[in-house]
Amino acid sequence: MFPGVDGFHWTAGHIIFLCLFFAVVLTIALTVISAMRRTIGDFRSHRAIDLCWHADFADLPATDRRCRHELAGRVISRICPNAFDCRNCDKYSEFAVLPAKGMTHDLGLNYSSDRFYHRAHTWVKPEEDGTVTIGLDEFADHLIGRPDSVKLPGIGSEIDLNQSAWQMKKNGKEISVRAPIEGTVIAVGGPKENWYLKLRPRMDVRDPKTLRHLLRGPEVYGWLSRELERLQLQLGAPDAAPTLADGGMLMPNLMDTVPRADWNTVLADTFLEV
Amino acid sequence: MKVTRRDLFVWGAGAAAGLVFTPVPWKLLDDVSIWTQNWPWIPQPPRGPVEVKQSFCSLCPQGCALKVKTAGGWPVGIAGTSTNPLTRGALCPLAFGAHQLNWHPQRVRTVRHNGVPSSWSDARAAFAKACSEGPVVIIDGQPGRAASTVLASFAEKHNGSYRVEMSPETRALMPFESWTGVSAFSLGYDLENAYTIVSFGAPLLDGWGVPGRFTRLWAERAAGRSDPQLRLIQIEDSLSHTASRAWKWVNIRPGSESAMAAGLARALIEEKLVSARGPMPVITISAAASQSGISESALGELARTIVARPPVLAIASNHNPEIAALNVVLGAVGAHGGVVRRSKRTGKYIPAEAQIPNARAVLIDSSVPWDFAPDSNAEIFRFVAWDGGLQKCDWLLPAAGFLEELTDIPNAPTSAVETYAIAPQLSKPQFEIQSAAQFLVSVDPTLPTVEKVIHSRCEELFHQRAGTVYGQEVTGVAKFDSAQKLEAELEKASTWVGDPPPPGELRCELREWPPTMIAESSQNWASTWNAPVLPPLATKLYRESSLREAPGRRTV
Amino acid sequence: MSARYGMVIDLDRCTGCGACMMACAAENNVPPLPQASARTGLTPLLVRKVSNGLEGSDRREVFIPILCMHCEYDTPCVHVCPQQAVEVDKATGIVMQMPQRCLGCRYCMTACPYHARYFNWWDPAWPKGMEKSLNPGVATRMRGVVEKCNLCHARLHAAKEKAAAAGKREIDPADYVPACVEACPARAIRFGNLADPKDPVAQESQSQDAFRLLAKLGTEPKIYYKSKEPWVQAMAEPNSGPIVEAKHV
Amino acid sequence: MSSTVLTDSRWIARGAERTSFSRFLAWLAPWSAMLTLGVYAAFLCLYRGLNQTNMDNRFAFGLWIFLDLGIIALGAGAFFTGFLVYILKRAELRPILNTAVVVGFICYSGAVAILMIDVGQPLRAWFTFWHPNTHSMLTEVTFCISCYLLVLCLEYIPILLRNRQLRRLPSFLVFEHQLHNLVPVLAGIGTFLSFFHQGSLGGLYGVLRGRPFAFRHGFFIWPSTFFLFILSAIATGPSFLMLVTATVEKVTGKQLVPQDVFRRLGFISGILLGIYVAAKSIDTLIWLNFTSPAEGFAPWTYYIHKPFGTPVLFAEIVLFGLIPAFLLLYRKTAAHRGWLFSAAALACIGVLMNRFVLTVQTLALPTLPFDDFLTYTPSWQEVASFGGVIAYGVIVYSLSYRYLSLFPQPKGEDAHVPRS
Repeated sequence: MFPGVDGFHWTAGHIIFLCLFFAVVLTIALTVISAMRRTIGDFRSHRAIDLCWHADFADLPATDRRCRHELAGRVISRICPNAFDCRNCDKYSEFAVLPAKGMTHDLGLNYSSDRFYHRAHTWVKPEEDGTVTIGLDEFADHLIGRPDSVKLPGIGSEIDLNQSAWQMKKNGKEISVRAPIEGTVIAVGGPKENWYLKLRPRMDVRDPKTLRHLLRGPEVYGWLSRELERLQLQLGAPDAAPTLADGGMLMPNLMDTVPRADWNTVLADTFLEV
Repeated sequence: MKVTRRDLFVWGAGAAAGLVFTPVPWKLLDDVSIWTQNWPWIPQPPRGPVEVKQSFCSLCPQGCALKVKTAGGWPVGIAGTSTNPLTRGALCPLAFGAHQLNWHPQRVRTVRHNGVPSSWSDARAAFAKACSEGPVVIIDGQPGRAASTVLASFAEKHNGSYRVEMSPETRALMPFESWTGVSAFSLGYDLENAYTIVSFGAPLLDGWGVPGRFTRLWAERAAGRSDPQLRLIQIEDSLSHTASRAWKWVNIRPGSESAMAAGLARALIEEKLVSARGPMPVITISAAASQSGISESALGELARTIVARPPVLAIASNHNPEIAALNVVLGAVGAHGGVVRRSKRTGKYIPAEAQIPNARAVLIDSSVPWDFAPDSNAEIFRFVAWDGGLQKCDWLLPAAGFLEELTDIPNAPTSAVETYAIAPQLSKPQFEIQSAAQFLVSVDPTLPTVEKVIHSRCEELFHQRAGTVYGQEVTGVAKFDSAQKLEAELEKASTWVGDPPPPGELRCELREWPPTMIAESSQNWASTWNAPVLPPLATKLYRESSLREAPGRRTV
Repeated sequence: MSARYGMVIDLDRCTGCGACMMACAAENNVPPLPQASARTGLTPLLVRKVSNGLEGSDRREVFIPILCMHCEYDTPCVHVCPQQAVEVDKATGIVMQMPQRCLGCRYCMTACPYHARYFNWWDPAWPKGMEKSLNPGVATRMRGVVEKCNLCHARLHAAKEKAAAAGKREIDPADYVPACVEACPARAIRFGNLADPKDPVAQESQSQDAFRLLAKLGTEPKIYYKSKEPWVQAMAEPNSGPIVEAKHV
Repeated sequence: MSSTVLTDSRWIARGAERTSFSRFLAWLAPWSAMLTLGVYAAFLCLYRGLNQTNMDNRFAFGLWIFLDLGIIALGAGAFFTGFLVYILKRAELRPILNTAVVVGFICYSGAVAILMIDVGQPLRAWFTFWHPNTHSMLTEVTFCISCYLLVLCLEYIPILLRNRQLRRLPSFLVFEHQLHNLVPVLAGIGTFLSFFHQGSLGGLYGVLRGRPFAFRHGFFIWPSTFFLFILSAIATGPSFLMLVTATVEKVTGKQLVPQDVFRRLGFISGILLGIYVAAKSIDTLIWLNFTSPAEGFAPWTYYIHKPFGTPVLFAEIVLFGLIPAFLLLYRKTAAHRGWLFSAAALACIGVLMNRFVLTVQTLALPTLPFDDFLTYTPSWQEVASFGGVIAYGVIVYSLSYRYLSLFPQPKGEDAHVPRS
């Protein structure tokens, strides 16, 4: 078949056959190679991060992928088509003008209106100097209480939207917190300070578009109430009492008070882990 | 210029790509493939120069001529010698695997005394002691050889007795010996001139006599249906190979060969189908018919068929006087195409009996079939190349295997002419072996050695000035100008063939009809030779084909 | 000129002695494996005993040597071998098997209507020392490959070398005779060049009572049989007459 | 600590309820034992040689070839579903795509493994690529199966990389994404390859001029069995997928795919099966009346040897061909889950029976007039390695089902409606 192979004679059959065969093998090889090359390309041009988030988002259960406007009651039912990226969502402005069917009763949790909330239970607080502060919201605080350990990024390190901003450990459970906004770390706090990171965002926070992808006002309540329902279901009836006291008060430090719950799932749901 | 790592990388990649378009990687791959095709650890044939030599097979009394291919001094292939007048290049199936017998697992490798390894000197001492204490019986399976002369003369000198275990073919001729006074070893069948052969269970096509003689004859003159010149009528109790190929198969009851022969004789005489007048068989035709399980009419018909194409010859598978008597009735004895006398020699031998009373020792030559089991309390010295097992003998003495010693080849039983040949040794012995003759010479050095006897036999042949030598070319003995020349020619495995004796000098009268004897069952290739084992290939092929069941020999 | 080697086997002459099988096995270094059976053994040439199916005195039996028929046209085994381990030698018409290239897939064995191909189910083995008695002209085969009759190709090779040494282009027909042909004491197996009209075997193959097994398959086998017995001739075609292989009892 | 020490929940996709790890291990245990025995048997066959099997010179092919042909036919669902989804854009079949790929991967890898034991010289397998005989159907099979197995691996990788832990490595996730974009190309290639080797597996026996029971005429270089095999394979592949999915639904007690997928598959299966039965009948008639007599074999002689009588032929074409085709197509029975799946089962049995008849009966029947009908019983080594492949399949599928998301998560409706 090749030079120097004894006892082989070419026939037309060989030519047709081998052409087909090598065509097939070549196509397969090219497919794999191009897939690899594209992968490398994605990493070069920072699209990789975005791709990962999109892949994760696609695998989130539908309940986690509701559109903010549904949470606010502006539309009846809508699944977010572009991975919570309201910044360039053509429908955003169209729905934003609709009146919110507000359920703004107090949930016993402190969600101040000057903060912007991410679905992975972090808040962003824009400062005057154009930087932003990031922290865990009350809901997450009540679940975790005081973490056993916190692993924060170093000053000057870049963090990306929806990617892991910092990690925590509690009762042997790994918790990875998604970043609500992209930027450079300029200061690190911790559980005691009630904030975790100070960032210099990539974009100007005074531009309203910069924080548009985060929840505000009525959306927050719609979202939270759903989260609380979920939590109640997950912790189960017997533990309901300590979880949500009368009026639906969320008890602090749940991970220690309700040890028998399936915390893997709870945490995964809470922090949008796939 | 400065070479960066990148340059090196690019250069390497380019080189690799370029290499693909040279034959180098492909050739390498192909060599690898060729290498993986060869397994060095499987057995390989011997190396060494390949030669073709001539000799004779001594594994049975027929002594067929062999063309032996040797490599590195070992026989690696057997074929027939087409120039040989007796075998005409034909052999029995076993001969083609005979060269593997010397490595048979059952080969006797050392002297064994009651199963325990011993030495030749001990055996010699034990035998000498036995001789001094009492009579010895020496049993030979193939008389007429130089070795036989040694054995016989030893027996003579040490008041022993020399007995012969005869082949079935010879036993079938024994009745004629008693009626004509001519040794059965000087009688033969004139098959070539017979037109009808009636075989009573004799395996004529399956291990009877020299394969090259009758099988060839049959193939040329009888095979097929085209007006057979030679009619083979097989009277046998089963559809043997011979029966299935015969012109006519008469299916009779087991053991009724004698009755059949007698019945036929009676029918021939009563219906006046034969001119010869002889004593009338006692058995009636109806009795013969009922015994043999065929109808009277069929028997009469058979009698007529038999004499339809004379000359007719009846052949028994073994010693059977009534079948011999049928030949007398048919007038086949001493007649053209009948039982003939092939030589003047009148060497009569005492047949060996299993019972051997008052003998101190029994020495059994390796030419005696393993099945011969002496029933005696004498000390038994058995020379044999292969241990067939299941037999009691005090001394088991390793004899020469296939082509491992020089020997001479006397007449084949049943041959119509006298023959003589010398079988050179072609295979080097792998361990210390001795023939019975050598052993006896070492016990009594005054005896002549085999070589001497052969030498004197050659001189005798030379002085008789009769016969012809068939070698590369055919030469009359008269043409040789010295006995040495003749011997030299014979040592090249040529065959001396005596002149056929004038017919009709064998007279035979029957006074009364002989008594009935139950014939022994017929043989085939696998049972007619001396070795107690078969070539492994034969065992294998019998097992893997439906030709016949692997014989009851020890198998590898 | 290219030869077409073939055989005419006279079944009326075959006595079923088995000399051809012995000679074949010895020539081709077939290992005598005790564990092999009639269905797993190696018998490149196999003499089969066939009867006319009748019992008693009417029963007739015939012996049929079966070997590779060296089919000339659309050779079944050649077409199926995935890696060219089988091919028809253009110069001789011999169907050649290359054990060194054989994958052991046994596809050719399923393709062969004559069951004339054999698989090495075991490693080749001989009793201690017996390898000294092997034929130097033929290499032993390893376990896991298919083999079959190649008309003693080693002998053809030797004949060619002899002719070349003598400076001749054509081999002397007397120098190339397969082992089974040489061994047959009844001269029932005859070997010759079917492409040569003057060759007696070629002429015999065209005779009245010559026939081939399964000729209707259209593979043009080059092994002919002949017999004057009608019931034997009937075997040229399957499903005709009560022909059964005689079982040894 | 609420969670038990021995848990694999971190590997199970979030939101997918799976049985407890210990119960899963208990489920795997017997299969692993079966697999181990199979591996041991395979080792014996490779180390001591094929004398470990009960095959012989006349029964040169045995249980294993039947296994290969059988599971490859059933595995045809993989390429055919890929073909329907990516080439014909039948999106409604997407839910079973992953399971189809896994089933295909199992069948083909299993078949290749068995083939490697079946040949006498596995180390020489590559010679086929080195001295290819383009006339041989087996060459075609070897080429296509090895290439297609590669394709299946590539199709399997994306499913694998979406595992909950593996996806944490960004490069994996991105590669998966990019490869997934290219899967249609692979599906195309796979279709091409499968088309040919399914056919060539049929051709394998159809070309055997020396075996009049199997020999068929055909078009160009391909005997009719070439096309019949393709038909029967794509006809039963979907049926087999239905059975597998339904079995998983039974075992897990969940509804994994929308029921109309089953009906759709059943319909496709039914249509193709109908065509196959028609073609097969015509082919059989031609063979009985022309092909076989021309080779000198009276057709009735094939069916005088029990147990391979004419009932086998009837069962193969009518009982396991025509009837399931009808059941799958007739609206009333197709709508009824029980009928649907028993029909699918019948179809699968039918294709297995077809492969069995072609491989085993062909070899059992005599060709020479003095041959006799042979039988053969596989040795324990053969049966064990057969079982090993089945165990391997179950294990791989169980692992895939547990740790990869073979079936889509139940998703909410995607409509968006303004309130006013």
